[in-house]
Amino acid sequence: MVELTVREALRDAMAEEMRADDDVFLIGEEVAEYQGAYKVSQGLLEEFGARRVIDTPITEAGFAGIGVGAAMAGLKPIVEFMTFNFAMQAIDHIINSAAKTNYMSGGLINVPIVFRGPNGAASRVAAQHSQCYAAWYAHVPGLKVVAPFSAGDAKGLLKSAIRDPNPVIFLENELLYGQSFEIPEGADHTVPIGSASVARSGGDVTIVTFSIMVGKALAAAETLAGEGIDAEVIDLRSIRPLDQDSIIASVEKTNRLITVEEGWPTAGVGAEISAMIMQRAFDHLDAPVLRVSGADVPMPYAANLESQALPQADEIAEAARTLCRSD
Amino acid sequence: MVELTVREALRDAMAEEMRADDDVFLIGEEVAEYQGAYKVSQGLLEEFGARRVIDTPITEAGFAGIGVGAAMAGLKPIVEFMTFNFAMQAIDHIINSAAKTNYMSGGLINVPIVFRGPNGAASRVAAQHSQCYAAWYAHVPGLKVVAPFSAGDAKGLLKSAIRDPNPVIFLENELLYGQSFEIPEGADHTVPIGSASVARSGGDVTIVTFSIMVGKALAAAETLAGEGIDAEVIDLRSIRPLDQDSIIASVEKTNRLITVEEGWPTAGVGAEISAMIMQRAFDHLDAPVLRVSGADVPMPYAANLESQALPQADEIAEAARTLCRSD
Amino acid sequence: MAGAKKKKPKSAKSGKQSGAKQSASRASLETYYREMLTIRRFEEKAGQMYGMGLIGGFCHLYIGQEAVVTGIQHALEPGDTVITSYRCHAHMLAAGVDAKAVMAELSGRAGGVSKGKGGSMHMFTPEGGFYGGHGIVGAQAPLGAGLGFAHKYRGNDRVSVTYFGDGAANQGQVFEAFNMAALWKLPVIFVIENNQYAMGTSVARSTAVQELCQRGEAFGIPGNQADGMDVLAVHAAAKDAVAMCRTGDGPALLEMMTYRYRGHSMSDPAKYRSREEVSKMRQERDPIENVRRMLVAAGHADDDALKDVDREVKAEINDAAEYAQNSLEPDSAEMHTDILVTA
Amino acid sequence: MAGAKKKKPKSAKSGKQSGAKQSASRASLETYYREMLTIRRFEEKAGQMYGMGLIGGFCHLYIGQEAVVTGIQHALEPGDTVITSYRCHAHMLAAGVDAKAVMAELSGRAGGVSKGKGGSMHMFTPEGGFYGGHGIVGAQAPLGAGLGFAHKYRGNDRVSVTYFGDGAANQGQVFEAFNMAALWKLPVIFVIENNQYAMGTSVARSTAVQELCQRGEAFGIPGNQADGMDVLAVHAAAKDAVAMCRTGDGPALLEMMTYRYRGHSMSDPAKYRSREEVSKMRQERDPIENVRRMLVAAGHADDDALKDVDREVKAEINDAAEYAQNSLEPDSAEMHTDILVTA
Ligand SMILES: Cc1ncc(C[n+]2csc(CCOP(=O)(O)OP(=O)(O)O)c2C)c(N)n1
Ligand SMILES: Cc1ncc(C[n+]2csc(CCOP(=O)(O)OP(=O)(O)O)c2C)c(N)n1
Ligand SMILES: [Mg+2]
Ligand SMILES: [Mg+2]
Repeated sequence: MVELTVREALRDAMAEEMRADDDVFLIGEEVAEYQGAYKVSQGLLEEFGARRVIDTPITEAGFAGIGVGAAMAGLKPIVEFMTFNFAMQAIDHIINSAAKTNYMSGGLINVPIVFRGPNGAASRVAAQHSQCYAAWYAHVPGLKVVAPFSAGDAKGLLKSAIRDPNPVIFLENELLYGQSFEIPEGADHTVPIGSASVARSGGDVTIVTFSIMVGKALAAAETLAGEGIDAEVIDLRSIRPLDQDSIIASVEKTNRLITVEEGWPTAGVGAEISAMIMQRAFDHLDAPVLRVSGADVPMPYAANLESQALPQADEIAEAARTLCRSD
Repeated sequence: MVELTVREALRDAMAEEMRADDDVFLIGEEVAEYQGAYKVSQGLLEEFGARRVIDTPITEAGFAGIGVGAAMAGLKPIVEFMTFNFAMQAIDHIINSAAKTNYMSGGLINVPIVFRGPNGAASRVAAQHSQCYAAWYAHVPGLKVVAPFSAGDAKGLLKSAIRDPNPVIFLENELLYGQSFEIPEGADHTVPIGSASVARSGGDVTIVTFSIMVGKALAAAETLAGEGIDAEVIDLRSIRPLDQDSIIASVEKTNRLITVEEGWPTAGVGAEISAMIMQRAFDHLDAPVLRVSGADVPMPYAANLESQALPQADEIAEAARTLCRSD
Repeated sequence: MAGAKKKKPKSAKSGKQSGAKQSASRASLETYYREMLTIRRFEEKAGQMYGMGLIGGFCHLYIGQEAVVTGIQHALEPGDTVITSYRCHAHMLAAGVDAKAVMAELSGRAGGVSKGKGGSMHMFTPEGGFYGGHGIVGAQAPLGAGLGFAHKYRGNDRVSVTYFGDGAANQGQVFEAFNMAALWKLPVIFVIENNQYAMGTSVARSTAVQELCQRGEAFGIPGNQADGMDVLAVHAAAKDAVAMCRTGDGPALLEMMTYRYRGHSMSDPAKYRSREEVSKMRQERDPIENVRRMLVAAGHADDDALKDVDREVKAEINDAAEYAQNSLEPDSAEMHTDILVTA
Repeated sequence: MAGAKKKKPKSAKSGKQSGAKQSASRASLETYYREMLTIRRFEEKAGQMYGMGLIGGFCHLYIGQEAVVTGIQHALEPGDTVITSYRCHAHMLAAGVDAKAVMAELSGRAGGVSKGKGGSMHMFTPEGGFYGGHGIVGAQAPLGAGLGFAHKYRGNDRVSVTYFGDGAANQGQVFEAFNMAALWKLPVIFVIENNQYAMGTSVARSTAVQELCQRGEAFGIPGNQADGMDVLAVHAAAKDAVAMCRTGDGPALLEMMTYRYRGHSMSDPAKYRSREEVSKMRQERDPIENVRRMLVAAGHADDDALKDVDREVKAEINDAAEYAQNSLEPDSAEMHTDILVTA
């Protein structure tokens, strides 16, 4: 085990895959000379040169489309969006050019591409820079969608994503970049896409979440433990495909489920999980699934409102108490 | 009562509102001289002239942005997308410029705009032209989202949308344009946004749906009636805000719920309704909510696969039978 | 030049006068003739089959524009890549795909190149260097730049031909692609197939400056306009552009002045132009008729020989139509395949 | 011209040489001086408060670019509209908003112009004709064209000033806006604030042709480049463009050659350029120092008088900072207001 930040883990994943396969390259705004707007690509230009680490003008539709075109030709681009908010400019290429082409071509042309960058709220960057896109991308067949929490998962999933022959949406979180985690040693640590992990095991209530909210759920679980409530925290890691079986297995044990996400509630990831559990584990539920989510508002700038708009450990713990009291 | 097609109803709604308010104008591709790609704006150029019925180049981001800018200045644009598939090019303006501005400005600048056009599958137009965007837009605070079925609702809701001081996403359906309905006479027939209607009342099972699927649900209900199953069909009409109370009231009566949508299942409108009902009417459910949706695939072109990929009356009826057998 | 009212464009940097009369060998004239005729007959048949309900959805015919894809394709070599819009039947045929597989795709049959899943707008043949068949106006411009990016990344001297329409030429992402292609000197030939209309909108109604070949100048891309009804002019312009791009002096931009005789798609009544405009173009500038005249004038072919070609082409197209109609619909299990590749 | 290495642009169609020396009255020089100084002191204070944790998120300072917004604003009249990017504090002040309300917004307080909900990047004053404050690079270009559209639609002679950066000038939607603005002759002045960098990317690294003022030529929009460090040159160029647009000859495009002294935002260490480059610019071309020198040279002001102005401005800014810090955070109920307008 070594200790790494998520930022370093992502960089290492890219570097290792680029060393192993000349077809892999990184393209995006400020990824080369600036070393990444959030320094995720630190050192890559120096190691791999300007052929493979490519700064672009601020033209997301253009460079995402160029990435997809290059992937159609068999290269394996990693397209960095400075944040996923700006990927809305390019979303037609992500959906119509990348996700649908293998199907439309009857399997003749696949698109091995990774779209990555920070998703969701950073700190105090207000409504246009704080949206979580997990639910939108999860909606779309032809994509894989991952959103790791720990550095180990960030590294292992990014390596899997780069090797994957399909378009993968890789949702990072700016606030996690600097966070350190223990990480398995060895260059070939990969994590399969589509498999959740149990971040904390417990028997009273299941909390299913992903990305930065895993940390908040774990904090809530600590608090709850002190009150005699033993929460299981499931880190989805992948949003699409969703590891339904792991969630169901946990619910069969705890009979209570809370979903936690920082995105908006309506037709969100929690809605999907809730509906899925109802269809597949109705009889195991002792109480209705509770959804904890970001407030149904554009993200406010003011410090107090921003923190109020995002799920906090308190709110998660309170949901668990409600659920456990309800029988 | 008069009989009108949905196409005529939409046109009449625009014409009436344009007559009443000079600030209302229509802008989009082929809306003027061509009379609309699907002839929805028939006659509007002739009546209102080129100042108010405006053909654009094929530049969705540009003209949607121009619409939003004009709305910020107090005009009331109706922006037609030839189909909502092409609105992905403009989605940043819909979300970041239109939906969030009132909030970001602390209420100083509102955006009274309607984005309208056909949504979802037409006939045999394949993956890039057949996506349903209801779930995506429903996800976003700051928007209102409507999707009428009948001509009367199309007219009444479009009039409400044009008068609404907020951005409204108005999802039409190409296959419904030519369908005729009885419609209340009188120019000031409006339908409030956010209110569902009971398209057929029944006591055994509730089918909640919207847009073209209302017709299929009604067909399924007919079949079911012959088998002694009395289905209630709720036409949502608005997706955001969602008329939760109407759905709950129906579920309290029938204790069984099926959601039907033509869009993809994951994090769809059905997921939202299912999760909402679990939270608000858990004890009234005799069986888990069933979701009927479009297949989780990009839309295939072949006639047989396309029909298989879309919910059909049969499949809805079968879901109802399953649900009614389950107690 | 097809558009009689067009002003002469500002002299393009490449300086070529592409409208100049070109000569061609008998063999190439014969090839052009047969290939263009194949496209025409294919499209006419597709139109008929659409009318009979055997083809559904949108169906965008290429009739009138045959010289463009034909002249350009003959300037290319194996390994070069091509991409275009939904108006792609001809590009598939030019890329060497059997008319049967194309017609079966239009008919949504299992024997189609995309197994019937893509339809008229979404056909591909990576083998033939053709990357689709895209339904979103202008989206193929960055995709084509990406194909060119891949050539350059791999260090070969292949080129990417990226077609789009006069309407698409206004799309923002086209300019983004221009900018990056020029900044990185990508081997991309942007070909504007200016057929004068984007659906019902004439070029004059979609932009204030109609010389679309100038659209790349602000990024340093030389523009060149050619008579897209004259396969020899097209070919000459393409050869220059290909040579430029092969030697690292790309990107290039070609505006091909052409015309579509039919509506935008099968459902377009095309009321935005007069019958006279169309029939004048057909009579005076038809690209196939042009070559036929050259063949006859040069004594390369007489009426009988040409009729033989006609007959052969017709037979090939009839076979394709028959094949398509006899091909089965895809198996219903196909609905769930090809969504993701399993590695 | 700020960018010494820039090539002279091709002569723009409007033909104006905007770099030419301009003269100005004592009153306007004094006004420019005070206003530019107010912007500078405001931004310096904002930088300090950011350092103290009183301002969060992104914070993009305008230091070095003061002449641009100041020179242009004085060419405008009530009813004209303005829109820009996230780098908008100065535009708010120029639109007449009290520094207190701007600083309180930066601090996320209830007393802010957007009630603390928008922050540094999202401020508006429809009263002052200013429509934000947008965080998506280039998105303000169509929005600004839309404001111009509204002026024309209403049949008044107001103009829309639409600012964006050199980086934004590559965004596709900017070209879409150019095309429609030109096609419809909208009264829009597109102002490229070319401060040489888009975050860490210099203009030379983002495009092959650096004369951004030519970007509108393919659409028939005349471009004009002016020295954005010289408020008089800015004002002169703006006056011409405004006059053009008022009389229906819009749109216009102005490229303002300017420079930002600070990093892109407060979190940018700006390692992509040398200290020398920055300090040379400050010393030789500072827009405020320029006006100060003119005032002194013309005998309009001595050091004492200027110090008085300095002192007054500083006091105003200190008051603003104090006001911001004393303003309360928004009430928690505000989270749920202003999502939708209830009619
Ligand atoms: C982004 C987008 N907007 C609108 C459409 C609808 N549409 C399809 S083709 C077309 C006209 C395109 O004209 P042009 O680029 O000139 O190509 P042509 O059809 O003449 O070959 C339009 C508006 C689309 N497919 N994609
Ligand atoms: C669409 C989009 N892409 C990326 C960003 C991130 N970003 C914010 S400002 C900026 C640089 C913009 O440079 P320029 O247009 O020159 O304006 P300046 O900051 O110099 O005023 C970038 C890349 C964004 N906000 N929006
Ligand atoms: Mg065209
Ligand atoms: Mg800049």
